[in-house]
Amino acid sequence: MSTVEASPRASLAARLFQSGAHQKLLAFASLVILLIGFSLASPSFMQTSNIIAILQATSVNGVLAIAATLVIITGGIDLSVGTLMTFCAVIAGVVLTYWGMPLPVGIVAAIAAGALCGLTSGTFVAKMKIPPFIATLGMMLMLKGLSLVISGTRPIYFNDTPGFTEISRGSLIGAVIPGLPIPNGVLILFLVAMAASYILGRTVLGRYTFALGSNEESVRLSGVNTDAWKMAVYALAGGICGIAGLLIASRLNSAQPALGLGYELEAIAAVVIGGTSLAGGRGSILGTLIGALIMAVLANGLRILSVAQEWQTVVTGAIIILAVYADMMRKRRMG
Amino acid sequence: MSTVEASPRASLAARLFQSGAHQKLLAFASLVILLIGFSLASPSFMQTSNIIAILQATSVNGVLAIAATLVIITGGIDLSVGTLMTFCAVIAGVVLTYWGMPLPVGIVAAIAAGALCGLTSGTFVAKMKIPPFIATLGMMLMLKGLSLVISGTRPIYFNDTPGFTEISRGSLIGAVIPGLPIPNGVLILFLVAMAASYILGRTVLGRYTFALGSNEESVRLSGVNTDAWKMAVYALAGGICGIAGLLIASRLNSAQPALGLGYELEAIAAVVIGGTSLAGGRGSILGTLIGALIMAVLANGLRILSVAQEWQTVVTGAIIILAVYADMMRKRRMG
Amino acid sequence: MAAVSPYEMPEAGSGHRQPVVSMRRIEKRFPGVHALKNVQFDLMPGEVHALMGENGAGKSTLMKILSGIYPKDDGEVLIDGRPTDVPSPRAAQDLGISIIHQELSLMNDLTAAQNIFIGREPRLSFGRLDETALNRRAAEIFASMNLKLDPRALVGRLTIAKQQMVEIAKALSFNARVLIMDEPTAALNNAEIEELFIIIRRLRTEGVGIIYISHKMDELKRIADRVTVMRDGQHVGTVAAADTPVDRIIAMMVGRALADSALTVPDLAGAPVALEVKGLARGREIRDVSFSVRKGEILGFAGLMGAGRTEVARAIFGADPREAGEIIVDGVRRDIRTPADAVEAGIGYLSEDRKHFGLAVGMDVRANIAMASIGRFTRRFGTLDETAMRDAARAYIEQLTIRTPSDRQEVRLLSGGNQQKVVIAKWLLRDCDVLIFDEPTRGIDVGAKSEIYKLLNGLAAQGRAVIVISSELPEVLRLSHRIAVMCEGRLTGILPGGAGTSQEDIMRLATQRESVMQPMGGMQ
Amino acid sequence: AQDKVYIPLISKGFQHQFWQAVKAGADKAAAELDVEVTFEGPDNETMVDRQIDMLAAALAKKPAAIGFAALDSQAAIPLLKQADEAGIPVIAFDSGVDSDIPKATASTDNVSAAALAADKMAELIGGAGKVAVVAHDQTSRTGIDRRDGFVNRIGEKYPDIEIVTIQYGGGDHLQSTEITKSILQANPDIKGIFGTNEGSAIGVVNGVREMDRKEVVIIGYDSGTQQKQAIRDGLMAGAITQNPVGIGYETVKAAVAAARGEEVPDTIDTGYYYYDKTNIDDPEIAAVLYD
Ligand SMILES: Nc1ncnc2c1ncn2[C@@H]1O[C@H](COP(=O)(O)OP(=O)(O)OP(=O)(O)O)[C@@H](O)[C@H]1O
Ligand SMILES: Nc1ncnc2c1ncn2[C@@H]1O[C@H](COP(=O)(O)OP(=O)(O)OP(=O)(O)O)[C@@H](O)[C@H]1O
Ligand SMILES: [Mg+2]
Ligand SMILES: [Mg+2]
Repeated sequence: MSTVEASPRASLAARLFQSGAHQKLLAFASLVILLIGFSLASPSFMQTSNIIAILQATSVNGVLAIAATLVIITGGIDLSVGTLMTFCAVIAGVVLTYWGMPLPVGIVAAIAAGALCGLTSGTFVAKMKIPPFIATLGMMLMLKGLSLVISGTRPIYFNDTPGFTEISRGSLIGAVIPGLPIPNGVLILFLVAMAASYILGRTVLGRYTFALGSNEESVRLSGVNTDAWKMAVYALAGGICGIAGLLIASRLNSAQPALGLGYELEAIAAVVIGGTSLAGGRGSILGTLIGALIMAVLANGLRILSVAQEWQTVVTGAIIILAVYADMMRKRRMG
Repeated sequence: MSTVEASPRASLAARLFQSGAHQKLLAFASLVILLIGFSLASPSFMQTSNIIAILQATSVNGVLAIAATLVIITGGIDLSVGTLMTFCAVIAGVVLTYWGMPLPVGIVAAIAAGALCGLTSGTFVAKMKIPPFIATLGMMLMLKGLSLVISGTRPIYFNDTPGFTEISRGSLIGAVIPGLPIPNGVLILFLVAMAASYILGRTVLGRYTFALGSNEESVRLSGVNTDAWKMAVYALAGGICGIAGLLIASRLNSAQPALGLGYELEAIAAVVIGGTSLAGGRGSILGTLIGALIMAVLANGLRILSVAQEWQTVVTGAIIILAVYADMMRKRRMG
Repeated sequence: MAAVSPYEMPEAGSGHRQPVVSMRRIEKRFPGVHALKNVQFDLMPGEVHALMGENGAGKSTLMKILSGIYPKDDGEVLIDGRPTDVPSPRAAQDLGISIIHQELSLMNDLTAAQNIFIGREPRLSFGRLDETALNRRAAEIFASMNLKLDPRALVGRLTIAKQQMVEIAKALSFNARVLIMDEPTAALNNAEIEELFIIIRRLRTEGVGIIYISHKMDELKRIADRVTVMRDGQHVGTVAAADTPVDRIIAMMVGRALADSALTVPDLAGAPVALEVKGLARGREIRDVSFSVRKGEILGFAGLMGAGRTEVARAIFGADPREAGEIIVDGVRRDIRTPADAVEAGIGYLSEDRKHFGLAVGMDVRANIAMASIGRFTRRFGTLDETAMRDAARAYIEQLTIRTPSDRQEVRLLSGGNQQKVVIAKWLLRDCDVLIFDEPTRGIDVGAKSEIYKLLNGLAAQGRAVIVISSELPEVLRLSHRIAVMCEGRLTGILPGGAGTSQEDIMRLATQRESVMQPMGGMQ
Repeated sequence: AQDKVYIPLISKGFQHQFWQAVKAGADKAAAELDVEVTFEGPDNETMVDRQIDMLAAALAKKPAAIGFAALDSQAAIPLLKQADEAGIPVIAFDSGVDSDIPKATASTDNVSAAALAADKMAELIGGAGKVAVVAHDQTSRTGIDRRDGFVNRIGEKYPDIEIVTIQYGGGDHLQSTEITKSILQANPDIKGIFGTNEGSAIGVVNGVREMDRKEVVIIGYDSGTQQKQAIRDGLMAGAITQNPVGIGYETVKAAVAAARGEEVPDTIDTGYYYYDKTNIDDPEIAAVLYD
């Protein structure tokens, strides 16, 4: 057979797009419309500082949504992302503040704790055949409780770990390009997205992630150890939640043990707005990023416009529905 | 054909069981184990007053879970049950307290408002093809905001409507059998369960509810107006949320506009613990009732034992997973 | 049942070699079903061993045991003469056993190449995928099958036939010693079947043992070396294909001889037109299709894969939108936008894809049969008359000999052919004036097939208009009073039924490309 | 529209009656001083990061001054510094901010207020017996302060009083009701229950009513129609009230003054009161209660 393929080594940007190529990322249009609308409505909106605030607000939810995307593509769901994030933040707090270990140890501990919890959820789902909704709901509750237990129901502050707040608040980019003080949190979100996108599009793990969501039985009948791979996906998602935990802890300079409940719905909403199907088998990280941005822009824009808080909620609900509807319409028109 | 079947007019109890017959309701065993465990652990647990307290605590979540069951059997999901409940309570408050209408009008208004909102969600899902998760998430946010708007972010009290609190707190059964002061709220839960079970097992609507979840496209190609039936299911579920709204408002003697968020996960958990599949096509009301009871017994028992709150959460998470796991094991053994 | 069979057990062609697979005294029970009773089966290297039997005889179950999907209850499996356990599909693969399942089991969201190599992806370092090699190797397999298919095409977007070819490609990619094909040709047309046979013959010369399950009797003589027949979960006999008449094999399968009546084309000149389609069109898929069917007529639709027959049927039925065209039922123009409208107008459509479009496989037989006719079983307040539904379901279970332990059995637990019968029962119960059957006998055994032919004739005799879309030309010729032929979305001609028309006539129209198109077809 | 002086208030909550009362006070001051005020807060008191996002959006609007009720002081410090650098004065309200950036703090001392509740409880149950706490939050500042204020005072001054359990209902009326019922069930001899905010207190009232244990002494916190009614009906012995309207009012007043560059006092103690059947209608008390 002759070579028909495109160049095998696509650019990074192309990769980010690729896994969602057949997805027709139209949520993007909704995002642009929102951006234009808010810019026209308020001069405060389109300012560098505000754009950075929006990106910063996206970072935590974005990373969580990426974790949720992986699990959702396998046809599962992860309700524990929010409390797992908190749990990892608390672990980082214990390691860094209570035990006084150096920063890298704390970072590794948080991510490892996340991966371990993810692996546990994955074991519930894959080995014990517990529906993902229940497995991760149980995990969500257990982690919520454990965060409180471990932290002694008190926030843990990172005042003794100089540099910890830099993880999210500092700006490596700003140090290089002074005019662009993009916080590290945003950079990390971007790096996580790149990595996740690469894994999904280019590795065996990614292939099985899609395959599991598409037709698990068929994958199993093909002789693949589906259980192991599924557990790997949950563990990876857990590790990413660990990164989210570091981000939020660094941003708040504290591990807030009670935080995190309700974050799962927001993350899943970002995933679905981004075009990933809850039925599994299809989805993209780029879509999820756009979904998370839509949520953040909406929240920020409505605040900037000083819309009454109760109406903010109403408008957010309506726009989420409209954004997905617009996406549906265009998808249908394009066949 | 000769008659081999059981009598076509089964008893009410049999009906309740029937729709879940092939479901093998084993969550029941977990419930019994919990009951025995708590009875042994605390003498306060197995007392009439506490059993009634547990039943009463089940009533609101049970009714919401029944609503969620219907939607889940169609293969959808309803995240709006909690805030819709609140919205209906607020509507009842407006009609009864602000407008001073008689009690029956308020009851009808609350249920009608629920059905209407359900119909709206159903329209989003069926006609606009918005995934149920997003349609009802949007609805959840909109209703949350609207409850605040309509009530003026203030609770509405029912002090001018004597008899309103009787809806949930009074005891018709207690009036007849003095030794059994089961509150009306529990009676209503039971009646709603009977009705839902009857509808699911014995009517066209119920048949299509299962069929939609089993294979919607094949039902559509059988010449069934699937959109209309799906909307009907969502509307019915909405109406049931209206009943839940009346129950909670009656119990609190007020419509609390800020309440309701988070109730959706609890309701869905009850549904899944009860053996209904989130993939649609199978499920039973009896299972859901048992699921809701498990949640209520757990919460009550742990509180009675004065387990520290953070550990309550951990234990609840673990037991939810265990209960479903036990169910899985037995189902598998029975083939 | 004793292992003594009334038929001799001839050896396969060359010498006294050892069977590569030998299954002895296999037993398998499902709840309510004794699926396999003391079954014997063996396979020589380099032979094509056909496995025949009625729907639900246990063929697929036996093969699933051999390929590690179901555990056996009793008996033993010998591979190369050694007792061997096949605990999992992976173990079967490792033993060189590869299977093409009766029901498609592909990952719709993955590409053809990705499906073929799932679990065996060419890798670079660090778990990275070598997508280029993957697509190249898939393309090589397709080329060896003479199949024109883009390895990067999403499987979910392929037609069933193409999907079936992907399954076949996947099975071939293992280079297995034992290849099981469970009704591989059910969804294929003649040209594709020819390609498949070429592949099978090549594999045979390479020493691969092939187990071939099919309900198409004409394929037997062409491809099989030996034939094993099963009935009711039991081994009936194994015979050499070359010197056993087909009638005898059929008799072994169904336990009696089948009398096949010849086609008589009725004179319908005076009969009223039941359905008239004028100028039906949508994009490139349906191009200005017009035809009519009279009451009492069976109109066959022939054409190659992708000719657009299914598209036409779905457009008439309102399952897909149409851009132009009128549909006139009983002389009245009907505005059909949804299947509900079509059924209302008296049109029924039996889809070619029963699993996705025909059945709610998680529901029971009774509910599925009643699905299109619920209105009839609805009493006051929307309650259902279960008794009436049960009686109706049981009547059809009997009439169509649907093999099921009861009318409450979930449809997914029935054998493929019996599932198809359930769909047929659904539309028979609905009692439509115009019935469109898309590949109605796909996966149906010979005995039942002739029952269905009888049934279609009976429907026509009752004055209904029947449209039969079939990719089996003998079937089209055997059934149709007139034959419509499609090519590339156009109706290229309508031929008279009966002895006057041959397969070649049909093929000529079926391959009539745009360039030689002439204004033809349409109304009579 | 930006010619008016603009002051956003970022609070700890929004939907609860307490916060609505703060908002009412703020609106009152806004009307009197002819400034524009917005009022926003997260859904619950755990959402520290959401509050930070709200603060960031508020800063983007370049307000004249900001009112801020920190869920966690530490978390907000970078943004508060940013405000400081931009010359936007910050007024802390409800609870303080551990920083010298705020020009003024308008708050209640929750610890001593809860201690007062403990004293009243001890007095009403005769200095001995079992009591329980139904708190609204395990981790938020107000939740911790009110719980600890109550518990510590009991521990220090009333050795014969035993606190049998502390449970948390999130301020949700229904959940607090169920918790109370469990507490009553497990402790047939309980003498009193303290509910640490409006939702908790109403939950306690509901639970006691449903279990028909009217002998139990209930002390609540904050006000609201139902709590006032329960006190009038004698079901609730009394409650602590802060002065939420005053908090809102004083915050805006101080913010306006600070925006104009005027001196403002460091701390504005808006006070707290214990009210019961006897003094609920006193003008001084009635003024700080809300419906
Ligand atoms: N998982 C199962 N559970 C219960 N019964 C089953 C199951 N699988 C198969 N059966 C039953 O076992 C019998 C044999 O089924 P099998 O699929 O092997 O038939 P088959 O010979 O392949 O028929 P067909 O030609 O229709 O494909 C049938 O009666 C079928 O209903
Ligand atoms: N799901 C699909 N996605 C994309 N193209 C499709 C799909 N289904 C069918 N097609 C295309 O539509 C055209 C008509 O296909 P159709 O299935 O109607 O043909 P047919 O004559 O019924 O043949 P068959 O024997 O395969 O059923 C073909 O070009 C086919 O490739
Ligand atoms: Mg078969
Ligand atoms: Mg076709």
